[in-house]
Amino acid sequence: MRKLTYIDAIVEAMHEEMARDESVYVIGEDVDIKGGVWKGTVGLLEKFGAKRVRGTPISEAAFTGLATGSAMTGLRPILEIMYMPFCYVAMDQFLNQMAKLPAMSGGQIKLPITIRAQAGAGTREAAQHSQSQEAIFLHIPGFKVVMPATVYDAKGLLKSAIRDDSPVLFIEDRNLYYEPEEVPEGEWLVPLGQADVARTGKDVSVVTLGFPRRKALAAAKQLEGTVDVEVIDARSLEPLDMDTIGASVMKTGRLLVVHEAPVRCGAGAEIVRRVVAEYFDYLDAEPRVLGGANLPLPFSPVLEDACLPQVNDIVNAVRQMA
Amino acid sequence: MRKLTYIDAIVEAMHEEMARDESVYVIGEDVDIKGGVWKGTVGLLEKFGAKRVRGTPISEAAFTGLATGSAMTGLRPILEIMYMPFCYVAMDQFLNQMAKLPAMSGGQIKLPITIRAQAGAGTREAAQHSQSQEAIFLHIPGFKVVMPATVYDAKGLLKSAIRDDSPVLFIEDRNLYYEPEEVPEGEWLVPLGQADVARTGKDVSVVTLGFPRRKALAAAKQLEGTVDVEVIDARSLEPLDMDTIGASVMKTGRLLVVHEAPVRCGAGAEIVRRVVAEYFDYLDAEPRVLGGANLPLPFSPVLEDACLPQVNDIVNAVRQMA
Amino acid sequence: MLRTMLSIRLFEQRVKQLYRAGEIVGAIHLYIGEEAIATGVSEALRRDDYVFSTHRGHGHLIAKGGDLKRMMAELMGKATGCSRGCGGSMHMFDPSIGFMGGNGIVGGGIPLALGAAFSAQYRGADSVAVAYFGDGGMYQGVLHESLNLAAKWKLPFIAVCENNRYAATTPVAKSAASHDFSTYAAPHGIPGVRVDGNDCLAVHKAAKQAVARARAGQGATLLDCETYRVEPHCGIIPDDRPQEERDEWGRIENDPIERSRRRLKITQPQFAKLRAEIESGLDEAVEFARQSPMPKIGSCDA
Amino acid sequence: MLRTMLSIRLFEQRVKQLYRAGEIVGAIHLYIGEEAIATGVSEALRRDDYVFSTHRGHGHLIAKGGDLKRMMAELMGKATGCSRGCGGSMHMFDPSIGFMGGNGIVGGGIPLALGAAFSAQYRGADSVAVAYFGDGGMYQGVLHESLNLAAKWKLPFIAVCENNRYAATTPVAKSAASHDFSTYAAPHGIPGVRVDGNDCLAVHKAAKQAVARARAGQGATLLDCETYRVEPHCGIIPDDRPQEERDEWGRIENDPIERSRRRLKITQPQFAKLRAEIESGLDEAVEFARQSPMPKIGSCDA
Ligand SMILES: Cc1ncc(C[n+]2csc(CCOP(=O)(O)OP(=O)(O)O)c2C)c(N)n1
Ligand SMILES: Cc1ncc(C[n+]2csc(CCOP(=O)(O)OP(=O)(O)O)c2C)c(N)n1
Ligand SMILES: [Mg+2]
Ligand SMILES: [Mg+2]
Repeated sequence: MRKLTYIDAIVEAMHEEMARDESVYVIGEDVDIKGGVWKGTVGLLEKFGAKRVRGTPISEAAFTGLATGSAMTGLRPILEIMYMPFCYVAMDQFLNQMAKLPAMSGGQIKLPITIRAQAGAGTREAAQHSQSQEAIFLHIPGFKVVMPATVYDAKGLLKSAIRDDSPVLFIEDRNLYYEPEEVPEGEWLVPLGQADVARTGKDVSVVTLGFPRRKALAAAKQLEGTVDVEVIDARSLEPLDMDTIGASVMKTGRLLVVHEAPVRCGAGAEIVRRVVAEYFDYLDAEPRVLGGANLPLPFSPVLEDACLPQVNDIVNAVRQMA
Repeated sequence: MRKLTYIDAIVEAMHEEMARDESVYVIGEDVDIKGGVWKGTVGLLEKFGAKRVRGTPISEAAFTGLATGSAMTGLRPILEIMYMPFCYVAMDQFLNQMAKLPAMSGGQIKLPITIRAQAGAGTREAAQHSQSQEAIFLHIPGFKVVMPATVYDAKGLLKSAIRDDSPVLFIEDRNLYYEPEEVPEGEWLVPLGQADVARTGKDVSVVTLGFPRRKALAAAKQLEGTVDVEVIDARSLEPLDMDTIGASVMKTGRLLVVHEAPVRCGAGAEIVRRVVAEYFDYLDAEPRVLGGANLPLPFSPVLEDACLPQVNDIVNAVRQMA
Repeated sequence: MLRTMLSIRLFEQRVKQLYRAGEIVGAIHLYIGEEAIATGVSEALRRDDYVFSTHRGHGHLIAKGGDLKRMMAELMGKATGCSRGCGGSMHMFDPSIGFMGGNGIVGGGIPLALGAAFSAQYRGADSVAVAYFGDGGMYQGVLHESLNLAAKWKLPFIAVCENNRYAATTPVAKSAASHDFSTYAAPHGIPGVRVDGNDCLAVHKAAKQAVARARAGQGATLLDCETYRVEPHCGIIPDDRPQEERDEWGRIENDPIERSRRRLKITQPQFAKLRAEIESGLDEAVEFARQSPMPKIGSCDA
Repeated sequence: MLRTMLSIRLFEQRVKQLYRAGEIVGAIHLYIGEEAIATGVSEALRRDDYVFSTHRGHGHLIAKGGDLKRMMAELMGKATGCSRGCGGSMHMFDPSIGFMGGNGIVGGGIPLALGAAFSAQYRGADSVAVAYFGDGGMYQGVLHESLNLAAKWKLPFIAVCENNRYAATTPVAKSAASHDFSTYAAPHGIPGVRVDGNDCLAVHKAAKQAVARARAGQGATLLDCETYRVEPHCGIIPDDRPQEERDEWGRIENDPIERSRRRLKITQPQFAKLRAEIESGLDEAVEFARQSPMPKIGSCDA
């Protein structure tokens, strides 16, 4: 075992995949200048040259379309969006083009694109720099979506995403970037579509998306002795590992989903819908979603913290249902 | 009573509101040329002049932003988006700007904007011209959202939308445009946030969004004698009239939501989430959502029809749950 | 080029009939009157060059070598269609000949073409990529972003504006501050060329230069091709353009096909023979489309 | 104008200290070295003119007459902040003086300003609207769409590019095919003016002309103001710009404040006095911010 940070795991995954396949290249703002704003492309320019590490002007619509067009003609872009809300500037290219071209062409077009989008909240950067968008990319058909919450998953899922032949949205959380965790040496893959049971328990199933995995584990620890919490990190939202979630609910009869996006029409509502549709008879209490507040994230630290699900909120929600 | 079409009801609402308030104006592509592509602005130019009826170039991002900026400074735009998927071209202006400015300004900015978006499917216009997006505008905080399915509601909700001081997304269905229905003379308002019980019944609650109201009523008719279906047209999705939906579920114990958008993370999932959270003990069967297929809408008529919930699908779904 | 132009014209007239008869449904945008543009451009292209088309794309595909049978089948929503019935008029695809699809979003295909140009450069191929768009596309910001990137990265990219004076019902003069779109190239330091878009030779000449530049690694070009949309915008939209304007453009001497015929000194009997050949190909195409099966449910789940 | 520029400079230096000390958090983009632009522009504006700002907006607000106390309180996330703590550095608002907000999206504020210009024209007021943006904003298509609309509709709109040579860590020379952004105006038929953005008089002169044109109903202007970002892009990003370049721009003769001081023949003692006055205002502002309460939960639920 060795220690690696989440962002370095991402860099490592790209190094390996770019070495493995000449058609993989990286494109985004500042990616070719000292490893970019987040240090997410460190060393790539030096190793693979300016041809394969393309810093762009602030033209998200154009370079997202460019990435798509290059994928239509044989390349495998890794497209970096510096902050996830900047996707909106390129939304036609994401939702009308990238999402639809494979289907509209009757399957003649394949789009092996990985979108690395930096997300996360709680960093006091206010509403236009912090917004979870996984639900949008889940609702509009055409994307696979993953949200790694550990260093191990960051590397393993990114490699799977790059090798996948359809657009995969890889959502990173900047709050996880720089803290090292233990990981193995060498290469590994984490397949798309597998949840991770982060903690087993028998009383309540808590399903998390991204960063809240940590908070749920902390809550589970606090609740030890009173409620035995199972924490399932969904990791992959599309495809979604309903088998693992269902098995847990069959055991506990209680479901809480935690994510940072607003609850309304979020991924939590979708998981509740599916659990209710497929496991209704196993439920002993109403499934619940704990999510972000239903408003644009405010700047002031006290306000921002109040808008995001915290460890205490999870503890309370679990207590109420157990 | 008199007969009026949905599109003429929309025109009438705008006539009345523009006459009532000088700050209301209309902006969009072709709106000043013979009443526009859909005949949704007929007569406005003649009555109110070119100042208040502004045909634009195909620059959705710029004129959506323009509408927002004008609302920040005292006007009340009615912004027409010719086909709803064109919203994506202007998505930064919708989701980062319009949605967030009021909150980011600490409430100093009010945005009395009505967005008229023409939606609907089944018209063989393929994926880039047919996509329901209500769930996106529900998920990202900052909008009220209505989806009228009758001529009466089209006029009444549009007038309420125009008078509202926050951005209201008014989703029209082109399949409803040109068929006359009976309506009263003169003015009326339909308040935002009230569902319409389109048909009372005691066995199953069917909640519809937009066009499927008709299909649900047809299905209910077919089921007469076997299952007594209550059809609730949600009309307003935000605010959502949970009282009416809840009262119905308390009576029937069974819920089916029908919409044309894909099911995953759609408005149906949200309604299920809320019903489960608030009325779990009243449920006698698992609530279900019947929605569009989970793919970009194909062109071929046989394929497109198979992707949308049809009367038969509703009949079957209700039978299964009753 | 005359044959290509005439094929497009007759294909479109057939489509119009079939649309009126209800055999073709959906939104159909005809290319009648604009045939010289796609024809002149494609004459300068190779099979391994890329074309990204628009909502008005039948002509672009025919000029690139599209199969009339599979096109007609697509319009009828059949399994044998060039997009297997999944795309329809606005979304025909034939990647095997570099035709990378129509686009229902005004301007939407422009950055995709940029990507194909990027890809060619990346792979060291000397293919070029063409993005067609209407005058309406000039108002979409992504065009300007794309011109900047194409210029800066010296991509083999050719932006072809089909300036037919109208975007749906809105005339250029009402929307554009500038009346000469070729001037949009100047700030990016790439050539902008205004061309008589009803003269296939003029278009071809300009396209040939642009393609040569692009293949030689000298970068992008913007062509502004002046033409006129003879038909209404789309099936559903009534046409209210000034009669004088339509008469002027409707003059037989302005017709791209007739201009070509006269220049080539093709006699009317020769022309009639050519026409008959094409019509019989179209008969086959329509028959093929009619006989083809509907796609199976689930066949578009890419 | 010297006082305004110095207020901005000293405000920003104070912010930098407080940010280092952890009293201010979040993303902070300092305006140091660019003071002449907002100052020169605002000197040409009235209270009822509109300003739409960027992520680097403190200077724009101060120049428009912003209240230092409420600004400092906003940066500390307090209830008394000019956005009640809901916006922070990138989203300060003061509609009462026509300051319509910063914007975290590069280019995002441009069409909003267009809307304010539209609104003024609609209401028959002779107010004008200014959109600030960086060189990075030149790469966003919405700018070009906005210039076309502003030109076509003759809106009282002034587009001010603060061309500080860098977009985050990317130099202009790497992104822009063109090096003179004022040329972007030409295709739209509006004036494009390149200005020495470190000379408040030059900026003011150009802005005055643009404002006069706009008020007279003659439409829009694009100003390309050349300047330099003295500080790193943002707190979190290390600075790797070439030392020679920084030395050149760092020369005291290039400093907008020093240039103004010399021109006005303000002596060092006079200058020190001015400085002290401003500093004492800033002391008050910081104190006010520190003493202010945190906002109540729910207070941003607009
Ligand atoms: C982004 C977007 N906005 C609006 C439309 C609706 N629309 C389809 S074609 C068209 C006119 C296009 O005009 P132009 O680009 O000149 O092409 P032409 O039809 O003249 O060939 C419009 C407004 C669209 N498809 N996409
Ligand atoms: C659409 C969008 N893309 C990227 C960013 C991230 N970002 C913030 S500021 C900035 C650089 C902006 O450069 P410029 O416009 O020149 O303004 P400056 O910072 O130099 O004042 C970038 C890339 C953003 N905020 N919005
Ligand atoms: Mg046109
Ligand atoms: Mg800059």
